Amino acid sequence: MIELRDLCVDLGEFKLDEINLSVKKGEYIVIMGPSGAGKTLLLQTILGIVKPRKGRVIIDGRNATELPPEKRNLSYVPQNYALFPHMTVYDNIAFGLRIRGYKDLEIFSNVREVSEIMGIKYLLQRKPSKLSGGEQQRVALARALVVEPRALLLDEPLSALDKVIKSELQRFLKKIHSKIGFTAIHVTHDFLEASYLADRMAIMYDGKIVRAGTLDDIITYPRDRRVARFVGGENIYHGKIIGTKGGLTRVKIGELELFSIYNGRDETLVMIRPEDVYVHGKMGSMSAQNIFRGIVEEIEYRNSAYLVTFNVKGVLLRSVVTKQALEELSIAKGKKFTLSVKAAAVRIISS
Amino acid sequence: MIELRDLCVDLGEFKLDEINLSVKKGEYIVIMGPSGAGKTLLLQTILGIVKPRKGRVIIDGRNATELPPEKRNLSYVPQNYALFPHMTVYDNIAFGLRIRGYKDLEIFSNVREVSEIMGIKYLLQRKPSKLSGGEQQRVALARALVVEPRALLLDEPLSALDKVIKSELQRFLKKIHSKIGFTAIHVTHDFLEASYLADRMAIMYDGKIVRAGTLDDIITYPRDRRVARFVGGENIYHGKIIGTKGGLTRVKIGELELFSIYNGRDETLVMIRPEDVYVHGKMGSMSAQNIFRGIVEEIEYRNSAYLVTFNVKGVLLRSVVTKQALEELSIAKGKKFTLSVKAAAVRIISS
Amino acid sequence: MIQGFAALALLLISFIVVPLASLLLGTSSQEIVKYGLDSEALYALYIGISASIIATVLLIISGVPLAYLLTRRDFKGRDLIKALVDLPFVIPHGVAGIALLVAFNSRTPLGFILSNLGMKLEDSFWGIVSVMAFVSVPLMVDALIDGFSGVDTDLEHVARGLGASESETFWRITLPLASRSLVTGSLLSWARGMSEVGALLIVAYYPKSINVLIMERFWTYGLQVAKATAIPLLVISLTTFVLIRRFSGRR
Amino acid sequence: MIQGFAALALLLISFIVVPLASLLLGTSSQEIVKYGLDSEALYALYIGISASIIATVLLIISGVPLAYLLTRRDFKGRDLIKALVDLPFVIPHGVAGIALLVAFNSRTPLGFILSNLGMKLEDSFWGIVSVMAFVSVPLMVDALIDGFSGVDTDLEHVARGLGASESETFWRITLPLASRSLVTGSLLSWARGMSEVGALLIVAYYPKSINVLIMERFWTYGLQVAKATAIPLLVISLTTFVLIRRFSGRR
Repeated sequence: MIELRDLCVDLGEFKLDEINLSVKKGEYIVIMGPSGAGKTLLLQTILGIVKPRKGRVIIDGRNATELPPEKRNLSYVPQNYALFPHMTVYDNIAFGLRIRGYKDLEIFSNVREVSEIMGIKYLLQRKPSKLSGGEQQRVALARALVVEPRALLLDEPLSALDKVIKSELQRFLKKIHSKIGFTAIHVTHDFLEASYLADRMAIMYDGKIVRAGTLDDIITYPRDRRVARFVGGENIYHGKIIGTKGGLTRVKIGELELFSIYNGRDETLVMIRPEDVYVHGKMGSMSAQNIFRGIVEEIEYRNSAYLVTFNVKGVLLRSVVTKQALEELSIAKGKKFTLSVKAAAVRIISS
Repeated sequence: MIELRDLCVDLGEFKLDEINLSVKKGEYIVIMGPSGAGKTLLLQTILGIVKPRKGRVIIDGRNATELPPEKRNLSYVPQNYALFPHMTVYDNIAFGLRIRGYKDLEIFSNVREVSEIMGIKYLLQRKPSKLSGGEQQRVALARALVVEPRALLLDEPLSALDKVIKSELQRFLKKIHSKIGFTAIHVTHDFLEASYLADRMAIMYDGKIVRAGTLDDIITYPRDRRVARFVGGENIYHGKIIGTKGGLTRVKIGELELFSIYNGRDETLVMIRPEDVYVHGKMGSMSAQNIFRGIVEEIEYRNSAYLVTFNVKGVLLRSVVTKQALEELSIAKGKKFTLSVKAAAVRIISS
Repeated sequence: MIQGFAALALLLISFIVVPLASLLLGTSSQEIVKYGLDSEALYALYIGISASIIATVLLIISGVPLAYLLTRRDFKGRDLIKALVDLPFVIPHGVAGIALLVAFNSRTPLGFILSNLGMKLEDSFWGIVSVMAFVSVPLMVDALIDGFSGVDTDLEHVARGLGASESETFWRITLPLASRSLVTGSLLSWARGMSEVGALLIVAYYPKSINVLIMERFWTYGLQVAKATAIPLLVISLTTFVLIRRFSGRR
Repeated sequence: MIQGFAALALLLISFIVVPLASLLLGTSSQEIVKYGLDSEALYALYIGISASIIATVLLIISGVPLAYLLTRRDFKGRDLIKALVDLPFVIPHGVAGIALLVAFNSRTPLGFILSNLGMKLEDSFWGIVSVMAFVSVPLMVDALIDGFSGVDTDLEHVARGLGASESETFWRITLPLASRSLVTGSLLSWARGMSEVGALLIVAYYPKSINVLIMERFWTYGLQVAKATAIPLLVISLTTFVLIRRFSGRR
């Protein structure tokens, strides 16, 4: 278990500001944020390369803030994998064991075992420069895991890879994690990567963790406009709270009036995720509190689905629609449809 | 109109191999491919920086193969925008006009006009280093468009940008294109970007254009496994043609037998796009030729939609499903559903 | 480990600082005025400075084209030429002087033509210029190669697309953006010229440039006079050094 | 434009190639054997080579720690020390000799201690070593700074995470990966030592090293004898040059 308490760091243009985070044993935590948010700095502080100005790093209940990196037993996997270029794959993986003074025979059997799990036995005698990106990642993971670290610190391990290879490695990483169950702190700027891998995620801006929680927590209630945008919110509006009715808040966006289960002050931001805008062919049984008609303004293909923009009383509302629905409902530009949004899907973001 | 005929280039590790492409006036063409495919080299050959070993570049009907870049009237917009750092924004935009010997007054009014269209009038006296990524892109476009070029050559103009800014600029680019109607050859490795912007697209691998056509052409019939993967095909299988029936081809994937409208040889690849796998709650009127039952194995959140993996007789079939459908059909792990795939959606890729 | 490292590092730094500090601080201002700024020394300074400036100007005129071609054109033998440019780095200074003398003395055909044009090599101002230019070639050209390489070729490609010819692009984009390197290269080349003495002692003892004068006074009058004579030159060198670091953006 | 550029560039290249070619090709092998390889010249070569080797070894011992600290530690005055390291570049050679002599001659306290330890500066082997080390400091340290900067610190961070202390990391990761730069730096520093003559003429005329011998023979017997004496040294320098380019991966 790794705990960060009130961690503050200043390092040139980068900083960490009162970071609090705890990572349970076996948990896979992903820290997201735009470049410059301080994600790498956070990993380096946990690793012990950078000393905090204030606050503590606690590893397995012990204050490790003053320990040098070599006493922390955390394995670092940087973006470029940083395989030692002057050593074979075998010597790379064996490095941590040699430093620990293991005997040659123990080293041999440990390296063998981990290479089998990683599927890289055939690479052991090669030099890192001869490996593909995917092979390098596996070797880096093997080298990091063979010493049985308290946690793996992964710095953007999947960026700078081709899209196709990237999704393969992502699956591999998830598979290995569920097989071995290591603790991981993984840093990325890619929300999709995070949503695939993370047990829990945290979002950083300007050296602060502005939101932490599960994927569901964050996409359903981002709490902050930047977070909403970061996790892919498309429909974000300025709205005005105009009262309550039947326990629900009434909020007005332009001419459109909506009900929300959330509370807020006067002027506010309102977010409706595109997946929460439902499109109906005919009036059926609809449980949603917000039902209105919209005209199709635009249809864009996006990632095996379609993003349809509806004009509802002048407000542009985007909805995700499958090809199946597009066909079954004959959605086309200029046509009118009934839309519904649950009161629980109208998020009020007061920041 | 720009035509490339049998263009061959060798430049160190990069090459172009018999490139044929024609771009109509006002058309927005996007050339895609993984890094190293030769996309930038292609642009540089069109621009005239690189001389082809063989083949011709024809601009507006005239053979331009031997012309130096300055006689081709093509504006280049490289990845980093390449604003002249020692000049103000005004002087950057004016550069092409000054070279052409325009008078100061003409330059002034031209720069004014284009800056108004681009919404960058307030930036004219600044130096490029003081601009944000988005502002830089607008200035680069203004500088490129003010000389009324025969075409714009854009090299990955949106990569290296934050996701949020990227989608804003994408929309801006599309808006400007529909407003001014310039001809564009745009190079990218991002399929989503291409599918948003392109009138027509071409996919390059190893210096060759392996597929060209509209978005629809390519995603519905990629013709080649690499293309299929590149444009996001998820369900790609080894299949076996076992005969024909009622004018349709019968193809077997493992234990699953499907009908396809395409022909093919013995052993083949079969692709079914995730958006073409329809999920049904109850038996209704289904026009699809392939109807079978599948058990939900996995549900992944992806980009405001869900990717649901069904197990159909041992074959894993992914389908894109909206949150609405997930709720309405109560899709959950382990449950069984009726799936349908049209014969036209079962693509046979013989490569 | 770090303590041991720091001790060794300190030793090395002292080895540079102590001699220079001793020289600068161990000489009285009367001595400096008497031996460092007398008319012979001032004339020798003038000779050294002006020869080094002319050498630098000649290197700019020929080095800019060379560096441009080396960074912007791919031709056979480019690597060899890049190597040749760096050769003067390793030529022992006395040997460089002898080589220049062998090739260009006024009894060789080329030297004969040059001396008839008033550019005799042996014991002449042009000899000093030649020596200084020879030893400075790599500094000038390497700085310019760095400068031109640092100019993103995409900037040039954009300019070409906008209608600028190669030469318009060079004068409006490439050279202005490499101007810092041009300044750095010039200062380095000037300073290298001012530092040379071995080759001068062979090619052009006369007219006496400041470096030669310092040697002569050391042999004739000893350390005390020589060190006073050296101070103004050292101050000039140190000033140039500060300028170089400013223009190269610390290096 | 390009034709004019090519002409000027060619002129500059000839200015380097012609003198060296004239020297190498214009000397008969009999002359070389007679003056370049006689016992006095061979002994002077031996003195020059061995002094330069020792200077280089001393620079490795002190330069590696200095360069490591400069690239891996952030401390006050780091930029100043980086600047000091480069100082010998601009110090005129004669002035460098005078400065060393002023600071370490056997009448100074430090020089007294050193001369009692058998390391007298004036006209001694250790004087030659000191001069060569002084002028070579920037070459060695800058090459090592380049080398250590080129080692991705992520490699070191990974090693630390895997349990290696800073000193284990240095010996197993950093130094091995900078070994090419160490070799390049050593060759450069050795070659620079071998090229020096101005400072030697001041600090240590005796024991006569090869550079001093070339000067002396030029003054005593003239160009013909001096150029023959210079050939072996020139060949050694050119060989070193080829090695430097090989190890530094060209340049």
